[in-house]
Amino acid sequence: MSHQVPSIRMYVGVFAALLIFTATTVWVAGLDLGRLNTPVALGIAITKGSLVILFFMGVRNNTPLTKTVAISGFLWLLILFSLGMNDYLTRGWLGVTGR
Amino acid sequence: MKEAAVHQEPSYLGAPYGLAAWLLTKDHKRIAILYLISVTIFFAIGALFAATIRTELITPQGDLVTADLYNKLFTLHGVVMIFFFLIPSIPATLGNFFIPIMIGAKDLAFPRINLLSWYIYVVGAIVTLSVVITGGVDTGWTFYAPYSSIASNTNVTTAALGVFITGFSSILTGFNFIVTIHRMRAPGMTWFRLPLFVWANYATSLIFILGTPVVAITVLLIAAERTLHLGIFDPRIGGDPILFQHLFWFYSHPAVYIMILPGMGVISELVANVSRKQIFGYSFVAFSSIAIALIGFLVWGHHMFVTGQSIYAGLVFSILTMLVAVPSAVKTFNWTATMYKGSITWDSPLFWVLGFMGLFLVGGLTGLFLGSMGLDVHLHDTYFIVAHFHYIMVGGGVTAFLGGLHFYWPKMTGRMYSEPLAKIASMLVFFGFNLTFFPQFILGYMGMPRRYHSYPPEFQVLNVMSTGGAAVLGTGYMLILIYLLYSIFKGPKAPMNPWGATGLEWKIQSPPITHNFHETPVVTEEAYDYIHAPAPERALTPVSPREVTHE
Amino acid sequence: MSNPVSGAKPHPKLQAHFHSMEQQLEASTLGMWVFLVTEVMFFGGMFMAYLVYRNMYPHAWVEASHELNWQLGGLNTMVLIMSSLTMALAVRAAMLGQKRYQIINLTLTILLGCVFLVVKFFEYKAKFEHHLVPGPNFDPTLEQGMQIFFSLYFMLTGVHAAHMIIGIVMMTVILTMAARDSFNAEYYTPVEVAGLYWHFVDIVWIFLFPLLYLLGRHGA
Amino acid sequence: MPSTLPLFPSSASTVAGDVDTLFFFILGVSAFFAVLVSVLMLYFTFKYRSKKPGAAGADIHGSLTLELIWTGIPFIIAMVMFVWGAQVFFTLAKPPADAMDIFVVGKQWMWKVQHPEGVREINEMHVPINRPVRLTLGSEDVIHDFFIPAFRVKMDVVPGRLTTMWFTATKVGEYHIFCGQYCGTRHSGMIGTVVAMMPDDYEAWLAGGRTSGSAVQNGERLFTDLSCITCHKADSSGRGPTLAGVFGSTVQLNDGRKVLADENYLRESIMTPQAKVVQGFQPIMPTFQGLISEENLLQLIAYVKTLKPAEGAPAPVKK
Repeated sequence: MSHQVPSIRMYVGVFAALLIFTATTVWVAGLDLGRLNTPVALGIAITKGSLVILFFMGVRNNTPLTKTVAISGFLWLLILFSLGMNDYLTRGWLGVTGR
Repeated sequence: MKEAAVHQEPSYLGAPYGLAAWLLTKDHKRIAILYLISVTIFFAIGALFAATIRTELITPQGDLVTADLYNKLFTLHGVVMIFFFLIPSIPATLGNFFIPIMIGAKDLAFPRINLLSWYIYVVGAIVTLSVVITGGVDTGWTFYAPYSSIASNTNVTTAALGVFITGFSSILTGFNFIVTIHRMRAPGMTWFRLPLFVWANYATSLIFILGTPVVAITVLLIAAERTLHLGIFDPRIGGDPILFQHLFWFYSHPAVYIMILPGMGVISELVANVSRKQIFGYSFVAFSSIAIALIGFLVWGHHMFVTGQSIYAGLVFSILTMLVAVPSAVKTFNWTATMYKGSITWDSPLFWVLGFMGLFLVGGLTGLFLGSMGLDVHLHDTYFIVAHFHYIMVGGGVTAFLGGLHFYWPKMTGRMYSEPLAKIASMLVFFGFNLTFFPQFILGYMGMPRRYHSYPPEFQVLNVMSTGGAAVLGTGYMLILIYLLYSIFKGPKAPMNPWGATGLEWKIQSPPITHNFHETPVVTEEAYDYIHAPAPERALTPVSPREVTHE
Repeated sequence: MSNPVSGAKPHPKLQAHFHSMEQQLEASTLGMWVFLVTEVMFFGGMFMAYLVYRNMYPHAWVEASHELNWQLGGLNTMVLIMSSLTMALAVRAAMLGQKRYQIINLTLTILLGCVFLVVKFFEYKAKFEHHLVPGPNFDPTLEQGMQIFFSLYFMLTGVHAAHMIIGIVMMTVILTMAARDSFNAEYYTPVEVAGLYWHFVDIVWIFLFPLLYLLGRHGA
Repeated sequence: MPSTLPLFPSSASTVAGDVDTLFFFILGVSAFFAVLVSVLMLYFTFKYRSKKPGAAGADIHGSLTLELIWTGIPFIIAMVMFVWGAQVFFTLAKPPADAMDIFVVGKQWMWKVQHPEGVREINEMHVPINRPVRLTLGSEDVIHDFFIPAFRVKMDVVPGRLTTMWFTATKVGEYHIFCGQYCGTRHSGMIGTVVAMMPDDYEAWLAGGRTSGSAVQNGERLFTDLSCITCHKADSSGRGPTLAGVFGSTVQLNDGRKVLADENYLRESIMTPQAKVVQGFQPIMPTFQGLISEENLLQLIAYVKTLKPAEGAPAPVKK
């Protein structure tokens, strides 16, 4: 942990950014972007989450170990999603029912 | 003897006395003992279920117990053995006791959380076992939906909640270990000077924290389906039961490595000690533990080759499964090479090492049969699987646990047990185990499905052999229990280093003082430096008044 | 890892098995981060189910999302973001040993957490009245995929709300400790660690909001 | 106790030999390594037995060459096993085009078998030898698993979808059918017998069986009784898409996706009709979940599969 105390201004800035992103995601959801709706919504959510992790939770100034730990959780989630969806998205490719 | 006692300082076992002092202790060693007592009790309960199952299977007709009771028996056998014995067996007892000592710390990073994890474990176990009184649970330990969610009319919800609660105990143990290993190492104790037991438990802890929460939410979903009438795996509203299997095995396959990795860690310690030699390829053995833990997360779908999972997903899981066999092979070869040109000590630890190797080899190699998709079709859900995982978890895991227990018993209790009895017991266990489970491989290839209460008569001979073997195996375990208990009261006092082993744990008195070390040790040597290791001190020799820390 | 400074008097909050306050704080924050990884995976299981069924029943997902009140969801998003800000400020105040600011910010955090739960309560109540809660009161004519959606919706938001309640209890304890002068610039570990937990619960909601509420906004 | 001690299952299908060869290959490799390591360990144990207590072993730390060798060789062997296993699996998974159909429904705790000609059996399945048989499997309740050890084939029977498996029996005889996936109280009673017969005997057996119409005829009756026919007309005038020629075609859905209309698509369209709505149609079809048994469902699907577009009529999929 660094012993530098972050400024209030930084916190308020991040807070403002989060509010703006919330408004953006609501606004964007109202537009029909076709296939892009979900990626955009998720992109904004990831940005917001990263802001909270980096600034509010102080990972930005933290040890490499903490950074690794923080990333690994999401990495593992990705493993669950990708290998799991690998089943669902390839069902029926063989053209044999139930395979 | 008397003179030796003078030099002994009060150990962690001594003051403060009393039940309250034990139940409220924050000392990792006492908590390890609490865990040891509890896992032994659950092992006995699980073994009792197993004995009933094996007795039932002597005859092809289901005549000893009803089908319903049989299903409840194997379910509870699985649940108790896996969640309440195998998973905590080595990490929560030997790991809890020795990880802080091995790295030169006075305790785990979070002693209170350590105690909490034991209480959570006990509460989870009581909740789960309460179903024995309220009517049992018959889903199998796998809780497969939709049987568990909509079909079974037994006490699934309670059992699921018990497993859910116990999951937190594993998580807390795992995160305590990880933080401790990262942050509490003594000066000079670099990562590559850590005993391999610590590496193995570190790898295990990764699985605890990354996998356990997924199974926790999965069984919670089952409980919610039953009580709140949610429908997430319910095929009647378009839910997919196979999703349950994905979520379940995402944890439960890595959980298999929870049961074997710490055992591999124990064996690494023992092999180095019985060979009185530096472990061969230290870093390869260390990293293979991490590799097993990480790749272990990528292979869960090999439980699902014939469940209607897509064939392409099956291919990916099959190739990754084959990959995870490699680090296990690397470990095995390194252990063998360690014995080359060693100075092999024929004490009881050697017997456990050889027993482990024999059983683990068979267990590991039969995994190849199952990872190979075309063959798995035939073997899936037969007794071949039952034999395979018992070879890994009981043949490998429990043998390693017993080996570790015998190796560290003098340090933990300050007493020696009977060497000849230990050797006899290890051989009884080895032969009993093989007689119990080897016939099951043949049964499996012949096609006998698992979880069968009655079976066609042509399978009888092999089943009778298996039951006979179980009796021998049970006798072996009983013998161990008896002489270990006897040693606590009547065994000769243990010296500081009965095996002449390396490592910080052998440089402090047996049993250790409450804070392990008087002063934080400074480590200057690599692990397994047997060139400079002291000779074994035989029991009954007075405890040498050497320095208690080693600076 | 440094050796303990011999001779110096140890801090009263230093536990016996640690060498220094720094080691103690580092261990605690690392511990919390590791714990949060398990939390990620805990919610991850449900997000996996979400992913599978959304891919399987895209139409039902949009339809069901219409039934949710995105205005209330959005309001709650803002409430939680604000509570994250006050939480961060409370930790900052703790670092600086500013007791008064710390207490004010902690109180605000707790209050905002309660506001979130109250809003959530009214959302649940409305769902119940519209027969959208699985169980005996469930609308059986509802399209099958939508039934799964609502099962997941209640599971996800329910578990999240449970985390909020735990967080509020935790913050109340911290507040009491703060009021009793338990913390100072050298020792504020519990505030820091509880703060990490609170922010995590906020992050979960940041994802839940678009994934559950905003699907049906366009083309409605 | 039976006096015989069989140690190996009979091999009575075309794939059994492939599976057994793979088995013996892996068995051979495994036995080699098991013996190698065990013998080495025992040899070292005796050869290097400590002469004096506390003597240290040789100062050996490791060898990169050896590590690479025993990482590389197991890796290569494992990959061979993977490729070979995958090859056998594809053979087991993909039925030949000319396979005859049999429908199997698993139900706690029995197997209901239905031949296309209409003959039904319970816990028995008569099949001709030397002719590929394709089983379409459905479950009424929980997950079951259809397992014929002598044929080395097995497939889970999953509620909410259909699965398939196939085999060609090669030897006349009776073989076990087991339920492989634990399914409740009488799981071990959910067993049956495959009776593999000479093709002529099979035909004779079929002819002698009592039937209430073939599967397709029953399906056609259901199609009328359940009023499917009011919306799914032979031409494109109905409120639902015409089903003529739909099986095996690629269907354009109203959310832009394209799916292959296999048995599972047809099943899903009956049980969860809103999941995939054909382009140009409204999601108005009610679900038949709970209204139709799995057996009837299979008959209905068998019927829909026979529907072919009329001569000259446009293909139904390209609306």
